[in-house]
Parts: sequence; C-alpha cells; structure tokens
Amino acid sequence: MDVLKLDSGYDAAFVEAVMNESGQDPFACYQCGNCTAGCPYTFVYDLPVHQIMRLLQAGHKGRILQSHSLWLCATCESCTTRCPNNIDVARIMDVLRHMAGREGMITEKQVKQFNDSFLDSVKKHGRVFEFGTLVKYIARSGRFWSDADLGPKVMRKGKIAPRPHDIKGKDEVARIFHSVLGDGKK
Amino acid sequence: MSAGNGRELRIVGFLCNWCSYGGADTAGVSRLGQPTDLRIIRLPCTGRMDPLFMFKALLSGADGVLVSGCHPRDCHYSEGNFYARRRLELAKRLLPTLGFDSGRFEYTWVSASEGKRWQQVVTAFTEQIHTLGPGPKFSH
Amino acid sequence: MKYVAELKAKIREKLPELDVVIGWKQGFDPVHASPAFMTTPEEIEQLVVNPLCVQNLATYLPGLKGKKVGIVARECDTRSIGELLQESLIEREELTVFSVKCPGAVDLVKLRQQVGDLGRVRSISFDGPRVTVETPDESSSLDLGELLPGKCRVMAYDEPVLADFRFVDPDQDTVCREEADTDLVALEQMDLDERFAYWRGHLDRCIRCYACRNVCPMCVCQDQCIADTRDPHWLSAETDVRQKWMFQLIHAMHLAGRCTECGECERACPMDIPILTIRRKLNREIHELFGYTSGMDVDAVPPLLTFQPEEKSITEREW
Amino acid sequence: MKIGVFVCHCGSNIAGTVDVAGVAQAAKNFPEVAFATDLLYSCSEPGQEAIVQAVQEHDLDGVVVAACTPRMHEPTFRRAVERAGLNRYMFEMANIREHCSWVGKDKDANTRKASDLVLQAVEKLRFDRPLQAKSFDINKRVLVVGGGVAGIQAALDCADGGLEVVLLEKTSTIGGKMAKLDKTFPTVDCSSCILGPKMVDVSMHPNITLYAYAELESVEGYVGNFEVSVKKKATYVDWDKCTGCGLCMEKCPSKKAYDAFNEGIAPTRAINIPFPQAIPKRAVIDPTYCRQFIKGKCGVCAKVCPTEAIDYEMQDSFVQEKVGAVITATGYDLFDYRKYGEYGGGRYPDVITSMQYERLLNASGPTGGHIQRPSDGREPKKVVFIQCVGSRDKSVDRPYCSGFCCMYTAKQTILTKDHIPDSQSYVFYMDIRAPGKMYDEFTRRAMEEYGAQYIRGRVSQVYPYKDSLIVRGVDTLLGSQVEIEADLVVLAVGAEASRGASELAEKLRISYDAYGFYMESHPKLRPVETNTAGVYLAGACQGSKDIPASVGQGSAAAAKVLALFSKDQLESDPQVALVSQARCVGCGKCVQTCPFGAIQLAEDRAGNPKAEVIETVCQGCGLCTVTCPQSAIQLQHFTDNQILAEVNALCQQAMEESFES
Amino acid sequence: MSPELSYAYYPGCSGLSTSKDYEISTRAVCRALGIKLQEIPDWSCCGSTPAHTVDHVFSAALSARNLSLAEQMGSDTVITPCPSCLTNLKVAAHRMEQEPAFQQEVNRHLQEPCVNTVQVKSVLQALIQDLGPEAIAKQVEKPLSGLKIAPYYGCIMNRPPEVMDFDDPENPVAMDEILRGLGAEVLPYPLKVECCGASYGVARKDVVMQLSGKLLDLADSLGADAIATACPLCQMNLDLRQDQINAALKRSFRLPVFYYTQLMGLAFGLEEKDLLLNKLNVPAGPALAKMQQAAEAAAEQDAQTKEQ
Repeated sequence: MDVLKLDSGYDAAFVEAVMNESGQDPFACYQCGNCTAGCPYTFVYDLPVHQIMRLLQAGHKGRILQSHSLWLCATCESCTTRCPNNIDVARIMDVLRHMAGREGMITEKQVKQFNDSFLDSVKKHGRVFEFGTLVKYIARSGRFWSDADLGPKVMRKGKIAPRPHDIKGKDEVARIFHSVLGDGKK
Repeated sequence: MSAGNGRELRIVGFLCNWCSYGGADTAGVSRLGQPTDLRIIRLPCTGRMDPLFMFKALLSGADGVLVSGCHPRDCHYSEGNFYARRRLELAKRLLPTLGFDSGRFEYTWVSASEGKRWQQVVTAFTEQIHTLGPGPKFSH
Repeated sequence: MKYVAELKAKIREKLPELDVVIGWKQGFDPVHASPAFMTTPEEIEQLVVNPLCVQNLATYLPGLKGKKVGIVARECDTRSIGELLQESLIEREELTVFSVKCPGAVDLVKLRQQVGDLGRVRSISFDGPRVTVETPDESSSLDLGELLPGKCRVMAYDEPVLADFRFVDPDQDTVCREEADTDLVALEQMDLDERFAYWRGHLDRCIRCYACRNVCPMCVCQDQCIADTRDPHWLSAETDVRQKWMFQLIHAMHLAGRCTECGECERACPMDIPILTIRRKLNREIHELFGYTSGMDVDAVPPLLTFQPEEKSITEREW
Repeated sequence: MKIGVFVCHCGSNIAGTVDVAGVAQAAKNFPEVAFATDLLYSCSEPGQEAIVQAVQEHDLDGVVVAACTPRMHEPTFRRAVERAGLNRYMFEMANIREHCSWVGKDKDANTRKASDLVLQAVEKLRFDRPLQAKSFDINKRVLVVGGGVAGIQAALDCADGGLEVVLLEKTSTIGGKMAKLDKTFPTVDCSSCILGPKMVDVSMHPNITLYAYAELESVEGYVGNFEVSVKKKATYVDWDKCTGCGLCMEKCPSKKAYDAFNEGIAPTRAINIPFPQAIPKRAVIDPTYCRQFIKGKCGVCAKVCPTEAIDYEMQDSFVQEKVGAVITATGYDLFDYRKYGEYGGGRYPDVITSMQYERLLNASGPTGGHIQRPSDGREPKKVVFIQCVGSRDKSVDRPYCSGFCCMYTAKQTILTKDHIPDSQSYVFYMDIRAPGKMYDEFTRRAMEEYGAQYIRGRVSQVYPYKDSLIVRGVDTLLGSQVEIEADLVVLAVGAEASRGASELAEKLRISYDAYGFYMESHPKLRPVETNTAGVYLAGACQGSKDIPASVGQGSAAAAKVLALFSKDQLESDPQVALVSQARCVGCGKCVQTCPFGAIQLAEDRAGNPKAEVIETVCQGCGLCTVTCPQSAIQLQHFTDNQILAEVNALCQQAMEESFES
Repeated sequence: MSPELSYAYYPGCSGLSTSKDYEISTRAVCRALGIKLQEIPDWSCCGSTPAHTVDHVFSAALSARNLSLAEQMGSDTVITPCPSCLTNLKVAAHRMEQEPAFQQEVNRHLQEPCVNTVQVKSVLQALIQDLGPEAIAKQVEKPLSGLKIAPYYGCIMNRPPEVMDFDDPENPVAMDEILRGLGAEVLPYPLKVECCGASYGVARKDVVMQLSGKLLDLADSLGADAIATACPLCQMNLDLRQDQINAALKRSFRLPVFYYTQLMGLAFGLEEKDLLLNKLNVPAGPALAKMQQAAEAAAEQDAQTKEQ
C-alpha cells in the first residue's frame, strides 16, 4: 500500500467542498467505527465507511473518489442514525458520490447505468416505467440479464406494467432535468 | 476579530458575578475567540441591574447593551434574576418608542460552565449591533 | 353640578372628625380652579366642582400622612388613591373619600387654541356637553368633548376604585371615553429615526423645572429625588438633552407599573412636552406582560415588586 | 486620591496579545492615577511585593491590578494591599486576560480594550470606600447530604474532628453505589469488606445523627447559620421499634416488588430490607406493591412483626436542623440503557447493565454470586462487554467520558474468568482510559492473564438469534465488521448526574453544569468548594468519579469544614447594602423584595419609618438598590455611583469618537 | 367513526406496476376505514434513490413538484404508502425548511413554486396516529389468529429520525400494533430496520442475496409463517427473489411476504380483487390454511369448553 503523505497529500479544497456541500463536519468523527459496524454493505465495500471518514479527515480525495463503496451505499441511513457524533454520514456518502460522478470516476458502472436508465425513464414519461428501465439497462450494460428467471413470474402475474404512464406534466419534469443538471448529466 | 467592517462599536455588558462573568471566564480559559467590541461591567447579580443603567449607556454613546445572568431558578441569590427578567423585558419593550431599535439591548442567561454559549452570545450580539450600525447620536 | 350642595352638607357633617378636606375652589381667574384645603365651614362654602377642576388632589395625600384627611375625588383620581393605598403610602383609616361623578375636564391648552389668550376670558359656564365662553369681543359655544385632555380619551371610568360617599347627578353621563391612543398611534407610525428625532426635539425644550415630578401623585421620593443629588450622581447639571432625556426615563421607570395615567405631569409641563405618552406605553406593555392595571386593586402587588418563576408572556431569546 | 495601576504580563498569557507597557503608559493619564507600571507576574511573590512597595513609596490610596479574572486572584491582591496598609476594599481588578487577551487575536484591539478596562476600574475605584467586616457567631454542626462512600467519609472525618454531623440519605440504607459492588478495581478486594466497617462506624459514632429514607426539603440562611428542613419519608414501619429481624420480609405475600438494590434483576418483597449489612437495618414498605395499600387488606407484616412496628397510617414528617456548613455528596445515577434501541436493553433479557452484572457476580446478590443469564438461568460462556454506553456520545447528550467504565469492565472480565474458567470475554472499546495508579497494569492483566479479547470499535447492533445474541460490531484495527454469537451482553453504562441534582442545587443556591453535575469554585484550586460560602462538594455529584477519588474528596470537604469551624466567629462580607437615613422615605419596597429578609423597617428618632439592613444576613445581591426609587439603599462596593462611573468610562470615549466622525 | 380523515395521496410509480397489490390493498383498506384519499393530479416520480445520488437540488425539485401540486389542492397533509417516496418527499421538505436558500434554489427549477406547507406522512403513520389502532381493530371481521408474522419495516421508513420523525428508529412498533390488532401473533423480529439490498437487485444481485437472505433466515428461525412489510422494494426482494436466494444460499425458504395492507384487508374480510394475493410469488395459501386450521381448532375447543 502507498505511503500516504499526510502533509502534502491533504487536499484542503476538497475537504472544504465536502463540508460545504454536505453541511457536515467530518472532524467531529472520532473513528469509533459504528458506521462500519452497522453498514449492511460493508461486505461488498472496498473501503469501509469509517475509513472513508478517516481519509476525508486526512484530505485524501483520490482514494475516496476511486472507491467502489461510494457506489454501493444504498443510503439505508444506519450510519447516520447511529453516529454518536450526530454526523449525517449517509449525506457525506451522497455528496462524495456526486463529486465522483462529476469527475467521471464511476467505479460501479452497472449501478450508475441502472440509475441512469431509471432517470431517463422519468425524464421521458414523468414517472418511471419499470419495464422500459429494465430493457434500457440491459441494453446499456450489455450484460446478460441475470434476472431472466423472474421474467415469466412477473409477466404471468401481471406484476409489471407493460406500458408507460405518461403524465401531462412530463415536459415540466423534463425541464427540471435540464435546468438542474444541464444537458449533460452531472 | 472585530465583527463586521473592522471598526469597533461600543458594547457594554453587565454580567452577574456568579454565572455569566464566570461563563465569560470559562470562554477565556478555553480560548474561545470573540469579537473585541464588548466591555464587561461586573455586577453581583442581575438583580443589581437597574434598567436605567442600560438607558444611561445608550444615551451616553453605547451602541449596544448586553445583560447576562444565571439561568432562571439558578440565581445565587435565589430570586435576583426573576426580578431582573421583568424589569429588563419591560425596558427592552420601551426602546422602540424612544427611537432605539430594541435589538440594541438583549438580556440572556449563561451559566459559569457555558463558555461556548457565552462565545455564541457575544458573537451573535456583536454581529447584531454591527448590522444595526452605530446607535443614534445626539450631535446636531 | 347639582350634587354640590349635598356634597357640601356631607363634608360639613364629617369635618369635625377630620383634620382637613381637600377639594377645589375658584382660582385667580375665571378659567382656573385651584385646590382648596378646607378646615372650616366657611371654606367649605367656596367648594366648586366643574370641568375646570382639573387637579388630581390625590397628589397631596402622601404629604398629609398621619393626618385625618377627606378628599373630593373624581373616578380617575380614586385610581391614584388606590395605588397609594396599595403601596402603603397612605392609610385607609386616615382617609375619607368623597367620590364625585366627574363633570368632565377642560384642557386649557385646547381652550387657548379655540379662544386665544385666556387672560381675555371673562366668564366660562357649563351646561352638559356645551361650554360657553365669554370674552370682551364675543361669546362662543364650544363642545366639551373637544376640550377634553388626552387622558380622558383613552380610558373610561364609570365607577370609583373606592369611595366612602358617592355623589352622582341623576341622568349624569360618563364624559371620559375609551378611544384609540392617538398620540401613541402617531408615534408608532413613525420610523425609528423619526421617533428619535421627535423625542430629541421635544426633550431639548425641557427646562428641568421638575413640575412634572412635583405634581405626580406617585412620586414617593419627596425631597430625595435622585435628580437633585450628587450621591448618587445620576444626572449632571449640564443642559445637554441627554440629561433631560435621562430624567424622563428615570421618572418613567420609577413609575413603571405604578403610574395611574392621571396626566398631571403633562398638564403641569409649561413646555407642553408629551411625556405622558412614555408612561402610557409602559403601562400598555405592563398590561400585556403581566395583565396588570395600576391602582385598580388595593390588594394587588405591583408587577415589578414580584415575579413568576415561569413568565408566560416573556419569550426569551434563543442564541 | 492617589491611585496606582499595575498591569500584569502573566508571562505571555496577556503580554502575547496585549501591549502591556502601552496600557500602563496610557493609565498614567487616567484621573487621579499617581503611579502606573507593568509587572511580569503580579500574583507572584515579587509581583505582590512590588505593589506593596509602590503603595508605600508613592503614598497610594487605592490600587488597580489589570490581570486575570477577579474570581481568581481578587482575594490575593486584597491581602497584598492590606499588607501595604490600605483597606482591602480600596482595590479593583481589570480582567484583561480571560475577557481580553485570551479571547481576542488582534493585538491593537486588545490593547485598546485593556486600556478601557483599566480606565473603567480606575473610575470605579475613585468611588471605593474602606469597608470593615463584622463578626458573627456560627453553628459548628455540618449537614452531609448523601450516604454513599464520599458522604460516609466526609461524615466520619468531620465527626472524628469533633463536629456534630447530620447525615442525610435518600434510600433506606447508607452505602450508595459502592455497597452494590462485588469487588473493586484495581485490587479486586471485596467491596463490602472495606465499606462495611465504615458504615458501622457511622451508625456507632456519637457525633453522627443519621436520617435515612430522608430528603432535604429546604435550606434557609447562610454560611455559619443554615436552617434546614429534612423530610423523613414515610416508611410505614416505626424504626424505633423495628429490629431488622426480617420476619416481615420473609412472610410478605407480595413477591413481585421492584428491587432497586439489586437493579431489578430479581424481584423482592413489598416490605424490604435491601441487604443484610444495611445501615440502618430497618424495613420499609413499598406502597406501590404492598397489598395493604393496593387492595386495602393483607396486614401480614403487621401480624408477624414481633415489635408491632408496622404503621400503615404513617405520614411524611419534617425535622428542622441548624447547621453551619453543608457537604453535598449526592453521587450519580446510571445512564438509562434503554436509550440505545440497537442494543435492545430492556427488550432482550440477556442484555444487562454493568451494575446488574455486578449484582450477578456478588455473593450476596440474588443468584448467590453465580453468573446466570436472566432469560434461562444458563451459565454464559461468551460474554460481550460494550463500553461507552452513554459516555462520549453527543447523540444522547452525554459527550463526556465517565472515567471509570474502562476500569470496572476490565475488573468484570477478570471476575468472569474467575467465576467461569471456560468462559471468554470480549470487550468492545473506543479507547482505554486507565490513568490511575496501577490502573493500566490492571487492564493489561485482564487481557494478558485473563485472556479477555479487546476489540477496538463500537457495536452497532445486538439481536437474539436462536439461543444466542448476535453482536455485530467493527474492529477498526482490522478494518472489518465482526460478529460474536454471545450468551450475555453487558453494557458498560456511564454516569450521569443524580436524579434531582438540579432541584437540590437550586435549594442550596449552587451552580451545576449542562449535565447536572455541580460546579466547583475552581476546577483546580478549589475542587471541593462551591461559589456559595459554606457549601462543599464530595464525590461524583461534581462529576463522575471512582472510589478512591470520591473518598479523597469526602476527606477534603471535611477538612474544609473543619478549617471553617476552627474559628468561633466568621467575618461577614462587608459588601452589603447600606441605607442612607437621610434619603430613605420608609416606603418599604426594599423590605418587600429582599430575598433574605435582611431588611427591616425601624423608626428614626423622629419616629419616621426607615429601612435598616441586618448586615450579617444581607448577602449583597443589590436587588434592594434597584428597587429603591430614591436610591437611598446602596450596595457597598457596587453603588450606583460606581456603576455609573464605569458606564461613563466606557461610553465617554465612544461618544467622543462619534462626534469626531 | 372519528371525523372523516382526508389526505392528498401520492401512490408512487411502483404502485402502478410492480407493487400494484400494495396500491390496490392500500386504497381498499382506507376505503373500508373511511379514509378519503385524493390522488395528487398528474403527480410525477419522486426520483427515488437514483435522483439523490446525482444531485440534491435535482432530487428535491422532483419531490417538490409534487408537494407543490398537493398545496394547490389545498391539502395540508400528503400520505404515501412507499417508504422510498416518503423519504424523498420528507428530505426535500425538511431541507427546504432548514435552509431557505435551498428552497429558493429548488423553486427556481419549478413551474409552480413550493411553499412547503404540507406535511408528509406514510400511510402507516396516518393509520396509527390519526386513526388509531382501536379503530382499525374494530374493523376486523376475520382475525388472523394463529398466524405468526415477522414485521419488517425496511431501512428508511423511520430513519434518520431527525427527518422522518415517526416511531422508534431502531425498534419501530406501529405495524406491530396494527398486526396485533388484526389478531395475528407478532414475533419479536429484531432486524426490523435492516436493509434488504434495496435496488441493487438488478445491478448487484449478490448483495440482495446476502442481505435479504439474512432477513429470511432470521424470520424462519423465529418460526414465522409469513413476513409483513410496508415497502415495495423490500417486498420484491424478499418475495420475488426468494427462489433466487434459495438457489444462491442453498436454502429452501417458503415464506410468503405480505404487504401489511393485504393482511389488514384479509382481516377486514375484503375480497381478493381488493387484496391481489395472487400476485405474491411465494403463495400465501399454506400460511392461510394453517391459520384456518388454528381458527377451527380454537373454535372447536371453545365449543367443548362451553359444553362442559
């Protein structure tokens, strides 16, 4: 593992940006590890949450934004709920994910592709069209559909709507996409 | 670390010896930085705080007046701050009629252990006075 | 007033038990009444009750403590008496209150505005709401309502706070009334700078004669007013407006929760400075904060001499 | 008047951010200042000597020292000016350290401020008058509130020193938390073996009056002369008759009463003596469980009592005591373990508090010292200890370290191994705090000799799974989530202020912090004194403490009381109200508002009513001064003129500046 | 019946599709209880998790559009059955309230600005707090006696507590109370708020296998006949993917996973068209049959005791 330069490696602008965007003070963290202890996703993380918090205190942007963990966090709020120092850890994770997205550091492509497919559907119809999302995701990820076994169950039981529900205000919703995110995705 | 535009305004504080003066000491011992505008007058108790001192200070050129004592029920003399609360609230309410913004005067409670709170109070009040600017003056 | 004869008779009856009875008599000219200190039946004959009898005679009571005193008092005057009793500044058993239904009052400043120089008034007479004023040039008929002092327009008193004997003419109406406090409203419509300028302007005219203080029934300090001493040295002798302003604030704060709004201060002010307004503002706040009106209950405790551990009406600042 | 001004550097504490010499220079131009200089350490011996010399050389009438807070060194400098031949009240302090150099960073602004504060002090001093203290008699009895180990120690030391002691205990026996413990760290000696004899000493001591099952109702008066009212709560048993034989407890049919002494780990009887060594050993009926009270019939205890001590009609009663000093030793309470929902305390029977565990370990506890799971009585093999439950946690408003949990947890792992040799203890910790004598060695022993597994990290969740409790936490040193299938989980609950602490503080007029712990006069130099003269602190009521520290404070508080009572009279503070007979009009408003009844109406020679201050009763709050419209009653040393002079000193300059601009 | 309860109603996208059963049963139960649901006209997607992982203003704007529509209806409370929608709506409202600048920024992107006056609640919260468990219990015609249920709330229904402001964040009890009122035996299920794997079923199926597998295992170990849930995503992971989980973990769970509203409807005696029990992947039949047997056995015993 690389030696971390604690002095020259400290990215003050990054730390400040995280603090501003999240409204949280990462220096209130005393590394008890409760976030990691309770996080259901730790087993798939490359960096446990408390180490992300510690790296944030050390100002190490690179290691944080390259982590897979950011994209695997499901915002289940365990960490936030149990943090003894009242840090909204999930919000920090969210903000770090925004930053990683903006810098094009997307370590879990499939997660991002699924999210994008979901949002594309919302943008187009005003509501999410689950079937369409799925089809698009499969096309986008180019993956073999691992849920092929579910198809018949879902279809037979009529559990998934075959047609989108376009709303009247769908243009208005699309405008929110454009006006907040610009034409390219953030 | 003077708040606002760098020029100090004159803020007079009246603090009871037992709680708030001690709270200001606690803030000092903890090196909790504060704007430098405030000057503190030590009273034994907010019960000693004649609201007329506040008027006197404002008429004499102070831009703000801050009174701070023990939290209600914690008065070293049992009842002093209860009387003070009535007197000071009334005096505060008279200020706008006289042409003074009522924000030029605040009274509050800070205990001897609340150094951090004292820092917050001083900082917020000083900012408030700087927002209001210099008090009305008598030069014609 | 029709009841005057009856009143005189009652005073005559009680005089042997009393050291003095305070009332009004005709003053040095037709428009002024002056206080009368009656100790003999002859002096009782001079007693008058009419809208020119404007003085709040309760002012004299604390100075007569220890004597048996009778007093002729209008409803609003009994409020001052109530406050004095409440503060033990006078004793109830030393006091006999001859309560008269108020015939209304004339603000001489307003009269002057209507008829010009008061020295030219030859006679003035009252008939219900009509006031007839004779000058060498003309006779004018005025509306008493237009001549009422400010204090009679903001609070109405139908009944006295206390009375030993009560005198009311048949079909006599209450003259004072409860209307919006126009002085305060006007003040509140100004912005802060205008208010500051208003007071600076008015108070700059103060000549520090202290008539406002001397006439105030609630000024208990007598000769020990802190305006007149260097120990403590609250006020300097400078003529700076700040000293005058400070004096008014001292007076107002000393009266906070005690002032009965009798308006004597403003009436006595030779410079016509609207100082009652400050006291009325304080009274209004006190009513809002503590639900308290001074002088109305002899057994009450003034709000600044007591407290509640939890003050329901005071919202303290959070930081 | 000739005033001397001394501006202190306090090393670099003040001089670092204030131009001290500049302030002294400016002071030379202040009114009536005849001498001004700066001093390196004004409170040091040479500093004080310099002040004394200057007073004598320059014939000064008054002294201003600009240094730290008067709450620190005012008494020091008063003694110094007295040595120089001045009255000790011809002295003022300007606080240019805590209120200036330590809180402002801009040296110019600080210097201006310091200079203002010196001017303010000078202007106040110009109105200072010599004051003389009065002597008054004192009552050399002491009240100790709280019969835990700190209170016991304080009571015994005072009593041995010849003082009469009134000891008050809220529960029906003294002993406090320590009486519940099995063993004590770091020596692992038996708690009741070392506490028991002291409890007996209390009961046998001729100088100690013990009121158990009693509370402080009210306190009046002041140092040397307190009058306290003690509420003796109804026990429904006449303690003069009760012999503590325990027959009632044996026969009582109500067997589901909450056992506070055993922390609710097992039920007890509605009539109860908490433990065999209780002092006093007397029974108390708990009316919330007693059938006589609930159903109106039963009377078993009354029938079996050999001395007819049962009295269902008993009411609370009150006794008055006069004392000269009070020691509060009200201890602490334990954090409510139910507040961490994720640990399931209160929901899962095998998640218990450390104090409950202590009762399981204790041979006189409900299991006879055998460790058994509350759920099924099984002996646990894997015990998980979770530290910092209610300590160092802002989210439950307990950001402080309780200080003793690391140690008692280590002790409990050792005892666990002693009791169950094939057991394994696991301790989740954040940091180990073991800074006492032999303390760190003790925690190392727990790990090295007793094999306790210490895991650096917190536990996020405990939940039952089949027959066990799954403890899921983190090992931050491994960077990994960890899980233990445990048999028993012990929560190392932290200390919090004793319930009712703030109410008691209000009665005693002492301060407490945001968590309800009592404030000492000075955190280092006056740790057992309060800011209320004659009231002292001992033990955990001032902040979480272990046994040695509590005992030490008990003795320290006793020493303070013995020193206070070493004289027959005390000197009253002459900073009291004084009536100007000439100015007083006898309106009596001051009499009405004085919180101490220190003002009475008397008559002057002419028979006019005049207010009169009883100097030894007046506490110097100044409420009367504000109440008096003619300012006829003035609080000495804080007179209207003095405060006005301070206001003027501070505002004049602002006024001038505003005219300039 | 208490004064009529009426709410603006936000069904959420999945209600039209994968959780149609939740949507239909929610409406049916509310109808039975006299609660009026006024669907927000032309509501749009809240953005769910994908939106807030991109940008907070964006996410809040998608939610705020719906809050604004509810305001225009003149409603003071909007309720939704879906915890994911609930979180997004509540987080948006909470943050707009805390930070006026944030609200301004959000409103900049909306056609009709959101004043932020409506309160957001889950249907569950409305049922328990506004209507009350007694009123629900009163409606029961066929008690779910003998049915052992593991109540599973999902991770975001109550967390973080500062925002959600309802029930205990570690041990919520609202659904327990309702189910108990229906006559069911509610098991002390400790992982009530543990995450099931959320929307990772598609992109990271392995995650869901582990997390949902653990939830099923615990319910099974407690002897549960069924799981009750309040979240479409949780229901889908636990029910639809139960076969996948069995395959991945080599287990053989057969636990039906009901929406709590379906159980309410069942106890109220509503018809299948209002319950859509046939949409469950793991059939409810065996569990319901067991309940039936238990009920009959109880009735028999009851009759015997009466005879005696």
